[in-house]
Amino acid sequence: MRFGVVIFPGSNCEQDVIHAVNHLGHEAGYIWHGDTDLSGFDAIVLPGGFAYGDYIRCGAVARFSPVMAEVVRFAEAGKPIIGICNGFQILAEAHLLPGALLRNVGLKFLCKTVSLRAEESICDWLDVPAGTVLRVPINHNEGNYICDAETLERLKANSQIVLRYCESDGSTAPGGSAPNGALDDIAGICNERGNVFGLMPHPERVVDPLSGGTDGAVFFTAIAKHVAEVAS
Amino acid sequence: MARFEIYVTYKKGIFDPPGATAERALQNLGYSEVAQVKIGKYIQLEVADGTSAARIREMCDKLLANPVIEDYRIETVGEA
Amino acid sequence: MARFEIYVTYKKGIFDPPGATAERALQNLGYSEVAQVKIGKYIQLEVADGTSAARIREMCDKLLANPVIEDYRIETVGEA
Amino acid sequence: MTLETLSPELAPKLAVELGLKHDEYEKVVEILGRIPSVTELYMYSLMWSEHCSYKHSRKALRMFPTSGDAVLQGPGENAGVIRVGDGWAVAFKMESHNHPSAIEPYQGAATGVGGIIRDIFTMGARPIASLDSLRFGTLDKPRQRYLFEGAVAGIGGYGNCLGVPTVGGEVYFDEAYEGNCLINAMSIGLMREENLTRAVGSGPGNLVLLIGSTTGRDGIGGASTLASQEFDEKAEDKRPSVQVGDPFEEKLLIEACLELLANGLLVALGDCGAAGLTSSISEMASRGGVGVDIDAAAVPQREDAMKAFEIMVSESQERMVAVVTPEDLEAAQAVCAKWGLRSTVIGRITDTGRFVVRMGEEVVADMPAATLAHDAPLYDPAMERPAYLDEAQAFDPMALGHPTTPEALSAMLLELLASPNICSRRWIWEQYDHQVMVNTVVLPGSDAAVLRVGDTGRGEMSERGIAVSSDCNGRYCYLDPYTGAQIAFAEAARNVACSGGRAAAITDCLNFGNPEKPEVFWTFYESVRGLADACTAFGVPVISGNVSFYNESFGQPIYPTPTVGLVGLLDRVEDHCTMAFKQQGDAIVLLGRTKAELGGSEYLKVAHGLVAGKPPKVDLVDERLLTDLVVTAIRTGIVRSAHDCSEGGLAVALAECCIAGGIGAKVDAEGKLPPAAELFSESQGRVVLTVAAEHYDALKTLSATHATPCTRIGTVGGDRLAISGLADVSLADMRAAYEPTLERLVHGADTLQSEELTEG
Ligand SMILES: Nc1ncnc2c1ncn2[C@@H]1O[C@H](COP(=O)(O)OP(=O)(O)O)[C@@H](O)[C@H]1O
Ligand SMILES: [Mg+2]
Repeated sequence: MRFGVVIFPGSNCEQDVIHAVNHLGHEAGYIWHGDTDLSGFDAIVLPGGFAYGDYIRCGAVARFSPVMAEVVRFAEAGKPIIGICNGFQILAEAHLLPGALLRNVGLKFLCKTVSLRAEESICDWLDVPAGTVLRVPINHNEGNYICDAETLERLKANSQIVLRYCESDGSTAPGGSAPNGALDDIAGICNERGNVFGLMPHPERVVDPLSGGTDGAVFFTAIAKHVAEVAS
Repeated sequence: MARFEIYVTYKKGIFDPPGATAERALQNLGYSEVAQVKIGKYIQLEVADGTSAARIREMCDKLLANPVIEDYRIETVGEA
Repeated sequence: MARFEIYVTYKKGIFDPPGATAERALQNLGYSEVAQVKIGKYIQLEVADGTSAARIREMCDKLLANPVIEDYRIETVGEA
Repeated sequence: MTLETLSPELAPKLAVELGLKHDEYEKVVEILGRIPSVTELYMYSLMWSEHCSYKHSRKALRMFPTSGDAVLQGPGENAGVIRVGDGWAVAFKMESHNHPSAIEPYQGAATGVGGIIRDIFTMGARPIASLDSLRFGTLDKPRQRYLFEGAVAGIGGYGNCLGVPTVGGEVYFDEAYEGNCLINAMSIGLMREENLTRAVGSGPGNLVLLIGSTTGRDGIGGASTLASQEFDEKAEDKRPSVQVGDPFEEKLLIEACLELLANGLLVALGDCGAAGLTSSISEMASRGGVGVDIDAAAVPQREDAMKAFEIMVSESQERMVAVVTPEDLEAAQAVCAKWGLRSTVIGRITDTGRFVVRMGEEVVADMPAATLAHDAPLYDPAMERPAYLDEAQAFDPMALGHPTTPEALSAMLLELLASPNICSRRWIWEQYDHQVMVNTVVLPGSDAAVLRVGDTGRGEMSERGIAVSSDCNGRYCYLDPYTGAQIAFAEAARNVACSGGRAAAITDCLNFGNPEKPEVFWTFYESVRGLADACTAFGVPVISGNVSFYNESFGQPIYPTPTVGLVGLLDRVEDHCTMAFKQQGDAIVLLGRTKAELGGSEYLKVAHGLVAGKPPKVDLVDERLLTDLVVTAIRTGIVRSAHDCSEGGLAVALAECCIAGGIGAKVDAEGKLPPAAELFSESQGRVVLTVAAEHYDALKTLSATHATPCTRIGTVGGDRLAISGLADVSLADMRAAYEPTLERLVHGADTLQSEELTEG
């Protein structure tokens, strides 16, 4: 089992993902955005950061990196892809996931630990029962998820909403629980096939108890388990 | 050199946080006559002479605007 | 309702990192005809009828533009 | 040679306009043996400015102890470096960006962060953490809110994009900073000892490579307006001296430079900060005792018709200067290209010892390179003890009327918790990515941030940690600069100790008014003396720093503000500690002793609107014993929480431990002092610790060996902070007072109000 972590110019969480994955006992390697060979990797992570400075729009330039054509092929092959924060934004710009991420409603960058509720979804990259509440940090300026009404209906009907922001007891506050204004409190979604998963929170920041907690581990262990199952 | 100007705005129905905030801020500052503020992008493009508007549209579709959330309008300004 | 449009751009001599990035990105995408890209703000303002241009200028100076680094231009668009 | 010099009439006039004193101009003429050219005059005037030459401060700074076993690089380089252990080293430095931020807070603060971070990776270290030390006027003024909000957004905007966590800092609001805010930024970098790089140019024939952004007219400043009027037919409109930062370019520079150094492709590396190419190149040349030959025309320019002097002194951001051998040029440029960075050969190292600047074929400057960096005149400014001090120090705060009833004291405690100088800083640090690199073990909101040491996700990790804090209470320094500077040090040492770190070295940023005023210079000198004595007493060296003078508005100087940035070491990062009360039943212990010291306190300001009296006394021997004790106790594993007493005194310290832990406490008052003094006195040398009740005796014994008073004052538990007979407040009320203040002050009122926003 080997995770591949893509480095775009301006990515800045790639080493955190590698650390997290290694900490959990799995192998990982870096993939330069100009590379086009993904053989040797069982899962791809698009990490957080500010690819191309987030200029024009978050993810707008990065989606044209040479590696992205291969990422699309990887997705079409049904293999696991996870985009974290800026990685989610890139997946959205590349149309591997529907919708877009706008500026946080408060117009402030937000770095804080929030509660997330795992939803009943077709994405297998989350190794907890639906309803589980996880504590995971967010760290973004543009995490305000939006899509048109039709898309939202489709996401719901097809169980593509993987994670929602919630209160610490798993409930939703009357005005919504998203700290960034995200539509329907959406924190993470997957594609129709369930193998491409994008989320704004940073699970890689909470796998090592010394630096924050362990609630993020389930995101990576789920993928590892799946890959092991497919292999056997 | 030819010059084009591109105006990128949010699609109808898409909430625009900076616009909404500016609207509130102006009203708080006493500009009660303000009804709505929308903030988009104003892109000035300098390209080689003879570049067609179709080429510019391509650049917008690909990179300068996101068709999922944004509309754009192109204006030819003339020589630079 | 009256409508105004405001174009905010960096002052001459101020570096525009998003513009420079867009320029390079377009060239890398094969648009070698692109010579320069500048990215500013395009603000659409809807205000009560009879609001004077001077009022709008005031709003720009106070809030909508940063006079230290930005210039702006106001256009009257007419009724909304 | 065809060097075109200025006319004998114009040269001295321009020199004065550029800020050179007449004697300094004469010295330039003497060095050159002729009248200077325009370019030369610009280069000297900038290199000999206060900012670059430290001409008013350098002699005083010699009081600082700068050496020690752990010091790998002391002051004099782009940053200082200390050994951490196991082959690891950290580079750190603090710098001010006060004046640019007062004009444009977002960009000023952002480029301040960018500048200090370049100083760090220039040394071969990967930037791993930043801190910001901020001072503004009070937030009831719209302009102050604008500055505060903008500066915080700018610091976050830049650091977040780079992926360097901003892990701590401090902020004070006081009228004294209304006309002159302070934005000090500290950066810390991590490296293996063997990768330490110095900006020493060498090897005649080697090439000078400029990496990164294009060069524009940014930051050339007011003088250029005059120059263009004098030398241009048509004067250009006054240019903004504000620079816009490009953190994306800087991120690429970090990665490319570290890769270049790791591959051994560079002979030397320097960053372009103040005075741009002139300063980075002349410093490299003078350190290496070599000459340089630069073609200004080769520098990639972003504006038309730039003059050589503009190119040489431009402060365009995100540029680095490297020296490479001709053999390595291709490989070095390939690394730059991989990261999408421009790299251009702009000159070469020579053996002449001269700094020659050409514009194409034409020589526009030719001077002994070392004279730029080293021959600025040094001054012994006149000093005079300020007249205000006698009256201020004679004031006796105990003679005032103070609250005595539990109701009044409880209300006062809540009022202090809500004071902008004490309240939660969450609103600030939630805008900063404080976790990226996954090494932040103690997050902002406790005493000092703690970071794990290791090359996360790239290489080796270690068990070690560092703890960092920046501190300075300007009111104390105003009331007694010598004592105030020592308190800045002592508080930083306590903060670091409470997190488990042993003080190792400091950096500083000395913010003062106009040094040519004897009263201002006296406060500067006394502050430096105080800080130097504190460092000596602790055996802690100063390894880098920065002086910012001329922080005045309408002739009124700011409070003397010598900010201290202290780095401490943890042998095992697991042995860290936070301020939060952890467990019901734990014993609360006060180390140190409370005295009736309300002078310069936050209480005096909040309750009586006064900044007066003598600041608390500080005993450096006691402070050192105390911090040793706290670190030792934490290492034994018995300490559950530790928090030092600073602004707001014991009551506020206890309240902060309760709020952080989400649990209350029952405390017995000693009853020897008047109640307001017992609760709110800011006596130094105190720490509130908790241990499990059964470990109290062990702590008591340990304290005795450190000659530090150790008193059990209460027990953790419940949902109120009850201080017997003096104050009794609920956790909810304390939270409601402490948490929302900044957010309320910034957003609650009609922010961004009218003309006040842009004036002054
Ligand atoms: N400007 C700031 N930026 C980031 N963190 C800050 C800032 N100001 C304060 N903090 C953090 O808030 C906490 C409390 O700060 P402060 O009240 O200055 O503590 P202390 O009194 O212990 O020095 C610390 O963790 C500090 O690092
Ligand atoms: Mg403290």
